[in-house]
Amino acid sequence: MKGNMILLLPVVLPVLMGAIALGGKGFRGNRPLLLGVVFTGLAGGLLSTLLAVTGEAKLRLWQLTESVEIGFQLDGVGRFFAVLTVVVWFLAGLYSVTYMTHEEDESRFFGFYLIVLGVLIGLDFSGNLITFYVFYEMMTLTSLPLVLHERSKEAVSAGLKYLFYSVAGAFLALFGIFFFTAVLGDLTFVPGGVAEAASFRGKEGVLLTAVFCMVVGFGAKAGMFPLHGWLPTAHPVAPAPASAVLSGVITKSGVLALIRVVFFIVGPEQIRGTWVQQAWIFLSLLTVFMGSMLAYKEPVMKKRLAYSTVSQVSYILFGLSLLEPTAFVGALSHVVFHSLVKNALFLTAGAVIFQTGWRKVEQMRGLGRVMPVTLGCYTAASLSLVGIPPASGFISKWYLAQGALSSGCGAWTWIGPVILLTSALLTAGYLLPLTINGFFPGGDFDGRELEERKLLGKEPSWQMLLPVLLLSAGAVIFGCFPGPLLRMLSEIAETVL
Amino acid sequence: MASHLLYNIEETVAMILFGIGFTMLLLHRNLIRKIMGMNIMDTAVYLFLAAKGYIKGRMVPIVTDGILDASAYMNPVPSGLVLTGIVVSVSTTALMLALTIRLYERYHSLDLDQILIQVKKEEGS
Amino acid sequence: MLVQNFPFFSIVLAMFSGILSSVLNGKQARNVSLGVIGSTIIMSAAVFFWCLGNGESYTYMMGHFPAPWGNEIRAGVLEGLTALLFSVIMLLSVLGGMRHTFEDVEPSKVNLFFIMIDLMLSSLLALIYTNDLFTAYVFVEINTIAGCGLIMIRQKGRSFSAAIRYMIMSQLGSGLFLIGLTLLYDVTGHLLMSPAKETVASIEAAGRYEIPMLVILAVISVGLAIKSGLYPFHSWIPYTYGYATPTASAILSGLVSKGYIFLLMKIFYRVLGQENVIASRMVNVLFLFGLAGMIMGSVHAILEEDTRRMIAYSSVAQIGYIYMGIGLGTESGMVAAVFHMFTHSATKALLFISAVGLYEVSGEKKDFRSLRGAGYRNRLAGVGFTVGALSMVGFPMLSGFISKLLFATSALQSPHKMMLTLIGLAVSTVLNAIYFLRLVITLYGRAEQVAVKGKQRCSFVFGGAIVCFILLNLFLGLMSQPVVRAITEGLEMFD
Amino acid sequence: MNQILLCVPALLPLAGVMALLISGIFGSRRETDSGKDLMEKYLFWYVAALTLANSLVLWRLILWSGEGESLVLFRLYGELKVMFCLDKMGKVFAGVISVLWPLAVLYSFEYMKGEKRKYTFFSYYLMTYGVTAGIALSGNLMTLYLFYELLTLATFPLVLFPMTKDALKASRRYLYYSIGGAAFAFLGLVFVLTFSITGNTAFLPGGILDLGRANSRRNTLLFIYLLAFFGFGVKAVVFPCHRWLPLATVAPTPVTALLHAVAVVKSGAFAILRLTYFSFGTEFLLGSWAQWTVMAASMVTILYGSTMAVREAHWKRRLAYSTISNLSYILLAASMMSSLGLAASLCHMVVHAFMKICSFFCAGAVMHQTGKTYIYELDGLGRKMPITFGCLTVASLSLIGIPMFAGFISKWNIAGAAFACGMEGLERFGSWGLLPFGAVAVLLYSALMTAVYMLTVVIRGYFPQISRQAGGDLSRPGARQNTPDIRQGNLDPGWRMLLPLVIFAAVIIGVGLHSQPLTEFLMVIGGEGA
Repeated sequence: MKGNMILLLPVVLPVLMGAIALGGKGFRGNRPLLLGVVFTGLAGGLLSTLLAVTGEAKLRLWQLTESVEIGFQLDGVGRFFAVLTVVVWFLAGLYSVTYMTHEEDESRFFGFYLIVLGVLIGLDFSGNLITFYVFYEMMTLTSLPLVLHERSKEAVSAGLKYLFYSVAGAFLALFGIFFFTAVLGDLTFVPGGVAEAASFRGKEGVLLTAVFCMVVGFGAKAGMFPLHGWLPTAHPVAPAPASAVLSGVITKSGVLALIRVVFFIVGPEQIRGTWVQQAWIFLSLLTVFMGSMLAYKEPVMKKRLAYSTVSQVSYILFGLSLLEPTAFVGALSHVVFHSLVKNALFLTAGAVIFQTGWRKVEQMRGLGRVMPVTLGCYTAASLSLVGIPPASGFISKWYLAQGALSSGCGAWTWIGPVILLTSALLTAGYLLPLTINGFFPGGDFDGRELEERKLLGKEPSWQMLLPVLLLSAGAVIFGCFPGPLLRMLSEIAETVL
Repeated sequence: MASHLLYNIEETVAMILFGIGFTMLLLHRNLIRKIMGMNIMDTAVYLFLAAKGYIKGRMVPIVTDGILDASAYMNPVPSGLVLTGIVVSVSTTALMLALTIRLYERYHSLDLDQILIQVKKEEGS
Repeated sequence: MLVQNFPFFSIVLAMFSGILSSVLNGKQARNVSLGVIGSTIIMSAAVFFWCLGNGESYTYMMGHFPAPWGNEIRAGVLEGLTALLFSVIMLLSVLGGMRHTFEDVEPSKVNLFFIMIDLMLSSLLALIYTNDLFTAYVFVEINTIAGCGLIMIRQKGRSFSAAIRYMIMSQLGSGLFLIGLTLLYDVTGHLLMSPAKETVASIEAAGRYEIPMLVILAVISVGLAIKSGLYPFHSWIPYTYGYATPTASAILSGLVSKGYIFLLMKIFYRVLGQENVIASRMVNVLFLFGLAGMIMGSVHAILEEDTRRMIAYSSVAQIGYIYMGIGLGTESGMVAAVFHMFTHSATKALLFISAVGLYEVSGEKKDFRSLRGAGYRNRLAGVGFTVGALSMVGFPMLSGFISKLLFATSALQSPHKMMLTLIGLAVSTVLNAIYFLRLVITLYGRAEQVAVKGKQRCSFVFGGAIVCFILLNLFLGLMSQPVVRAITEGLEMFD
Repeated sequence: MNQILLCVPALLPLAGVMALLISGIFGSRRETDSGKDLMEKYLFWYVAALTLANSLVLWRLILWSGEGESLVLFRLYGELKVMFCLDKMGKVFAGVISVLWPLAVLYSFEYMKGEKRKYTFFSYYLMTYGVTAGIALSGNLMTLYLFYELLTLATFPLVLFPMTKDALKASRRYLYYSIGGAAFAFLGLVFVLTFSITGNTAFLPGGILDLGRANSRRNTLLFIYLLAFFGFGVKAVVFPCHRWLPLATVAPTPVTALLHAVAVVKSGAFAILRLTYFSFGTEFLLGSWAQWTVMAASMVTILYGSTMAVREAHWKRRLAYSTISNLSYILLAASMMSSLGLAASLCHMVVHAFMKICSFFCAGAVMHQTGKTYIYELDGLGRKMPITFGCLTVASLSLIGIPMFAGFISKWNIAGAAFACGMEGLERFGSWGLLPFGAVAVLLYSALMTAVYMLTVVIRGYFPQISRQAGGDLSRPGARQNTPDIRQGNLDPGWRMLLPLVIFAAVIIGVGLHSQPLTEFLMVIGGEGA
C-alpha cells in the first residue's frame, strides 16, 4: 500500500456508514439516529472528496492477482466527476429525508445509497482500468437494491432487466479488458492512451472489435443503443431520489468509462477514422433521436424523464465520439448540466408524486397552483435542457455542434448538428407542455377538485424544495457564467487529445 | 471337373449325403427326422472314411496267411475310426431318442416348434 | 516321472469314478465326485508346475505304439494351467450349486448327476490333453452327452426342450468337426497332431491342396464355433444355460464352451499351423463374428428380462471377445483370448452361482426386477454378483480388466483391425455396463415388498464357494503377470 | 516412511469403512433405541476422526513431501503399476479435498440427522474421500484410472441413497455414463502405455509420448485422445456426456455438493489435465484438430450449461447445470494447451470447488430447514436465513466473476490464457486461432447467464415480490401494512451447517482479495506442465 491514504477516505467513509445503516438493528423506529448516520456519511463523503481532490495523489492498494492491481490516481477527469457526484448525491440525499417517509425499509435505502456513493467515488478515483472495472461492477450491484426498492412486480422485473443489461454490458467491456491486458499488460490510465500502434500489428481486427465491445458494453450504462432498454424501465420504478441519481449520475459513469477507455487506454488516434468511430457516432446519434422520440410519446412523467436521459446522455457520447477537443469540452460540460438538470427534474417529479400521487403528465394540469415554486424550478431546468440561451444547455450544445462541424468526420459533420437540433426541439416538446399546462391550465380547467383534495399551495417541505432549487439554479447559473468550467474542461481536453 | 467327381464317386456321394443329413438336422422340425438326418450325416462320414481306407486290390487287414508286408493290406485305421464313430453315433442317437420320447410323452408332439410353443405356455401359466 | 502319468491318470480316474458312481447313492456319488475333482486339481497343478519348471512339454504314449500310429497325450504348461483352472472352477461350481442340485434333482437321480459331472470332467481333461484328433472327436461327443445329461437332469419340460436343442446344435457342430477331421485325415494321413502338422507344413510348402485345406479349416472352425456358441450360432445358449440347475449352468457356460475353444486353438497351433490359419482369411471371419457377438450378445442381454438368460447372453458376448482375440491373428491376441477364456470361466461361473443365491431369497422368479433388494437379503451372493459383474465390465483389479487390457494392447499390433477392435471393446463395455450394472443396482435397490423370506443364511459351502470365486477373480486381476507369462510360454510350446 | 505415507490417504478411509461395515453388520442386531443413539454418537466421532486424520496426513504430505517420492503398491500387469506420487498438481487437488471434506462431513452430520441408514451414507462418504485422495495421489495413468473407476463405485450408492424411483434412475444413468466413459478412457490408457517413451504410464510434465513413434500415427493418436477426453469427460460433464449430473441431484445435498460439484466432477477434470499435460503432452496436441475439437466441445458445454441453468427452476438442478458449465471452464482453459492454460484451469478448479460447494450447501440448508427446493418458493428467505443467504450471495457473486471475489481471479486467468493462445494461434495456425477469442466471448456470455441464474435466487431471497393489490397504490404510505412480516423467526441452521458455509464464503473473499500465492504456485505447475 503506497501513496496518499486520503484518497481512500471518501470511498471508505460512505461505504462504512452505509454498512452501519444496513446492518444496525437499532434504527427501526429511531429515525434521527439513522439520519445522523446517513448525513455523517454524506457530509463526510462530500468534505473528504473536496479535501482529496485538492492535491495530486496516487495510491496503490494491493494486487488481486499478478496482473490485477487495485490502485487510485487523481486526475482532471476524476476530480471533475467526483465533485459532481458527491454534490449531487448530497442534495438528493437531503431530498430523500422527507421523500423516504412514505417508503418502507428506509435503512436499506439509505444504506445502499451511501454505499453507491462510496463506490462511485472509487470509480472516479480509479487509477487503472481494472480498478475501474471492479468499482463499475460493484456500482451495478450496489445500485440494484435501489431499483428493487419497491419490491413490486414491476420493480423486481425492472431490477432484473437492469442487472441483465448492466452485467451484459460490463462483460462485453470485460472482453476488451482481457484483450488489453493480454496485449499491454499494464492498464494504468495515461492521458492520450497507453496503446501504441506497434503492439497491435497483425491484430488490428481484434483490437477494433475489442474497442467496439467496450464502447457498446460501457455504453449500456450510459443508455446507448442497443443496450438502452433497461433505462426507461429501471429508473422510474426506483424511489424518486434514487431515480434522480441513477439518471443523473450513474449514467455518467458509463460516460466516464468510455472516456477512460478511449482517451486514457486506447488513445483516440487508434480509432480515429475507423469503422469503430463511425459506428459509435451512428449509435449515439441514433440514440439521441430515438430517446427524444420515445420521450415525446411517453405519458408517464418519470418514464418520460428516463427516455430523456437516454437521449441526453447520448449527446455526451456523441461529443466524445467525435474525438475532437471542442466537442469533448461540450460533452463534459453537458455531463455537468445534464446531471444537474435531470436531478432537478426527477426530484420535481418525485415531489409531485409525494404530494399528489400524480404520475402521468396529463394528470398534472394546474400543477402551478399546487406547487408553484417547484414547477418554476422545473421550468428553469427544462429550459436549460432544451438549450435556450443563456441557460446552460445552450453552452454545451453549442460546443457540441461546433465540435461536430470542425471534426472532419465526413457526413457526420452536418448530420450531427441537425439531429441535435431536432432533438432539442423534441426536448422542448416533451418537457414544456407540463409548464404550460401547469401554469396555464386553460379556461376549462376546474380547480375545484384541487381544492377538495386540499392540494392548493401545497409545496413540499424545505428538505425537498432546497435541493430542487439549488440544482435548477445551478443549471441556470452555469449557463450564465460558464467561463471557469469551460477553462477547466479545455485543459483536460488538451491533455487527452 | 465332372470326371473328377466321377472318379471319386464314393467321396462325392458321401459329401452329398452329409449335406442331406446336415440340412435335415438343421432344418427339419420333426425330431425323428432330425435324428435320422443326424444318422445320415454320420453315415456319410463313415462312407467317406471307408472309401478313403479302401485301397483297390488289397486285402482286409487281418493277418491270416502270414503275409506281414503292410503293402498287402488296406489301411486299417479308417475302419477302426468308423467303428468308433458308429459307437459314438449310436449312443448319441440313443440319447436323442430318449429325449424325444420324454418330450413326446409330455407334449404329445414331435414337432420341435410345437413343443417350444407349449413349453412357453407352460412357463407362462 | 510320476507326474507325467498324471494327465492320463486324471482322465481315467474321472471316467472310472463315473462308472463307479452308477452303483452308489447320491451322497456317495457326490463324495466320489468331489474327491476326483480335488485330486484332479492336485494332479493338474503338479503337471503345470512340473512343465513350468522344466520349461518344456511332453507327450505321453498310450499303449505301445509310437508316434505315427498310437494314441498320445500331450501335456505342457498351457494344458496344465487350463486343466488346473477348469478343475478348480468345476469344484467351486459343484460346491456352490450343491444345495440346489439336491433340490432340483430327483433323489434317485442324484448319482446320475454326479456321473455326468465326472464324465464332463473326464472329457474336458481329455479335450485339453489329447494329442489325437479322433480322440478329441470322441471326447467331444462324450462331452456333449454329459452336457445334455446335465441339462435334462432337472426333468422339466423346459429342460428337455433345452436339451434337445443343445443336442441338435451340438450334433451339427460335431458333425462338421468330424467331417473336417476326416478330410484332414484324407489329406495328411495322420490323426496324431504332431505328424499331421508336419505333413500340413509340407503340403503348404508345396502349395498343394489349397482349397481342401481351406475347407478343412472352415469346417473345423465352424463346427467348434457352433459348439462353443459363437454369435450367429448362439441360439441354443440362452435356453441351455438359462434353465439348467445352477451347477450345470455354471459348468456349461464356464467350462464346456471353453473346452471347445481350447481344442480349436490347439488345432490351429498344433495341426494346421497358426501361420497358415492367419494366412487364410478364416481369422478375419472369426474376428468379425467375434466382434458381432460382442455387440449383439450384449444387445440381446439388454433386451432380456430374465436374469439367467441375461447372463447367458452375456456369455455370447464374452465368447465373442475370445474369438475376436483369436481373430486378431497375433500371438498377443491369442494370449489375450486364452486369458479371457480363464477370466470368463471364473467370472461366469461366479455369476451363475451367486445369481442362484439371490434367487433363493427372492422367490425364484425369473424377472430380474424380482431381485430388487436381494443384495441385502443375501449379502455374500450380492457381493459375489457385483464382483462378477464388475469383472465383466472390466473393472481394474479384477480379471476382466486384464483381459480387456490384453485385447487392447494386442489390437495395437494389428493395424487393420485396431480401430475396429478398440471401438468394439469400448462399445461392448458400455453395453455390458448397461445390463450388468442395471442388475447390480436392482440388487441394491429398495425392495417394494420384502419378497419371500427364504433361508436367509446361505450355507457355509455356498459362502465358501463364492468367496473362493471372488478370490480367484482377484487373483487373475492382480497377479495376472505370471498367468500371462505361463500362457505365453504354453503357446510357444504348442509349436 | 514418507513413501509409505503416500498410500495412507487413499487406504485409510477404505480400511475405516471396512471396519465400519463389519461393525455395522454386528451393530444392526442391536435394535434398541438407546443403543442406536449411542452408536450414532460413536459414528460421528469415528467418521470425524477418520476424516480429520486423513486430512492431516494429506497436509503432512502436501507440506513436507519431496518431489519425486513415489510408492509402488503393486503391479497389476507388466508396467501397469499402482503407484502413488504427490507432485505439485496433485497437491493442489489434495489440498482442496482435504479442506472440503472435514467441513462437508461436519455439515452432513447436521443434514443427515434423522435420516435412516446413516451407516451406509457415511461409509460411502468416507470411502469416497479415500478414493478421491487416491486420484490426487496417483502417480500414473493406470492408478488414476483405477481410482477413477473406484470413484464411480463408491459414489453410486450415495446417489442411490434415497432409494426412490428417481434415485434409481439417476444412479443407473450415472453408472452407465461413468463406466461407459471409463471404457473409452481405457483406450487412452492403452495407447499411452504403448506409445510411452518411458515404457510405463507414470506422469511426467510435458507428456510421455514417444514423439517419433507417435507422429507416425498422429491421427489415430489424436482420435484416441479425443475418445479418452470424452471418456474422462463423462465425469467432468462435457456436453454430450452430461446428462447424468442434473439427475444425480436427487442425492442428499452433502453428496451433490461435495461429490457432484467437487470430488467427482473435479476428478474428471483432473484426469483430463493429467491426460493432456502429463501423458499426451501439449507438444503433441498443440495446434492439432483434437485441440480445436476439445476447445469447441467445452465451449458448447459452457453455452449449454449456463443456458439450461437459467431455464431450470429446481434449485439444485440449476446449480448442477451451473456445475456443467463451470467444469467446462476448467476444460476450456486446459484446452489452451499452454502453461497459462494449465494454471488457469487449476485455478478455476480450486476456486470453483469453494464457490459451488458453498452454493450447494446453502441450497441444502434451505432444503433442510424449510423443505423448499424450487426457486420460486424462496421468496423472502433472505431475511429469515441471513447467514445462509449472505454466504449464498458471496458465492453467487464469485460465480459470476465479480472482482474482489475468487471467481474473478480464475476467470481472469482463463481469459488471459485464451488470449495468449489466440494471439499465438493467429500467427501459427491461421483462422483456427480465432477460436480462443470466441472462447472468451463464450466465457462472458456464460458469466452473464450466471448472473441471471444466481442473482435471481439471491434477489428473490432478499426482495420478495409484493403483488400490487387491485387498485392499490404502492406509493401511498401504509399501502403495504397488510403484507406479512417477513422478518419473523430466524431459520438459519445450526452451527454445524453454518460453520462450513461461513468458512467457504471467507475463503472465497480471501482468495478474491489476495490470490497471489495461489496463482504463483499454479504458474509454477503451469510452467512445468507445458
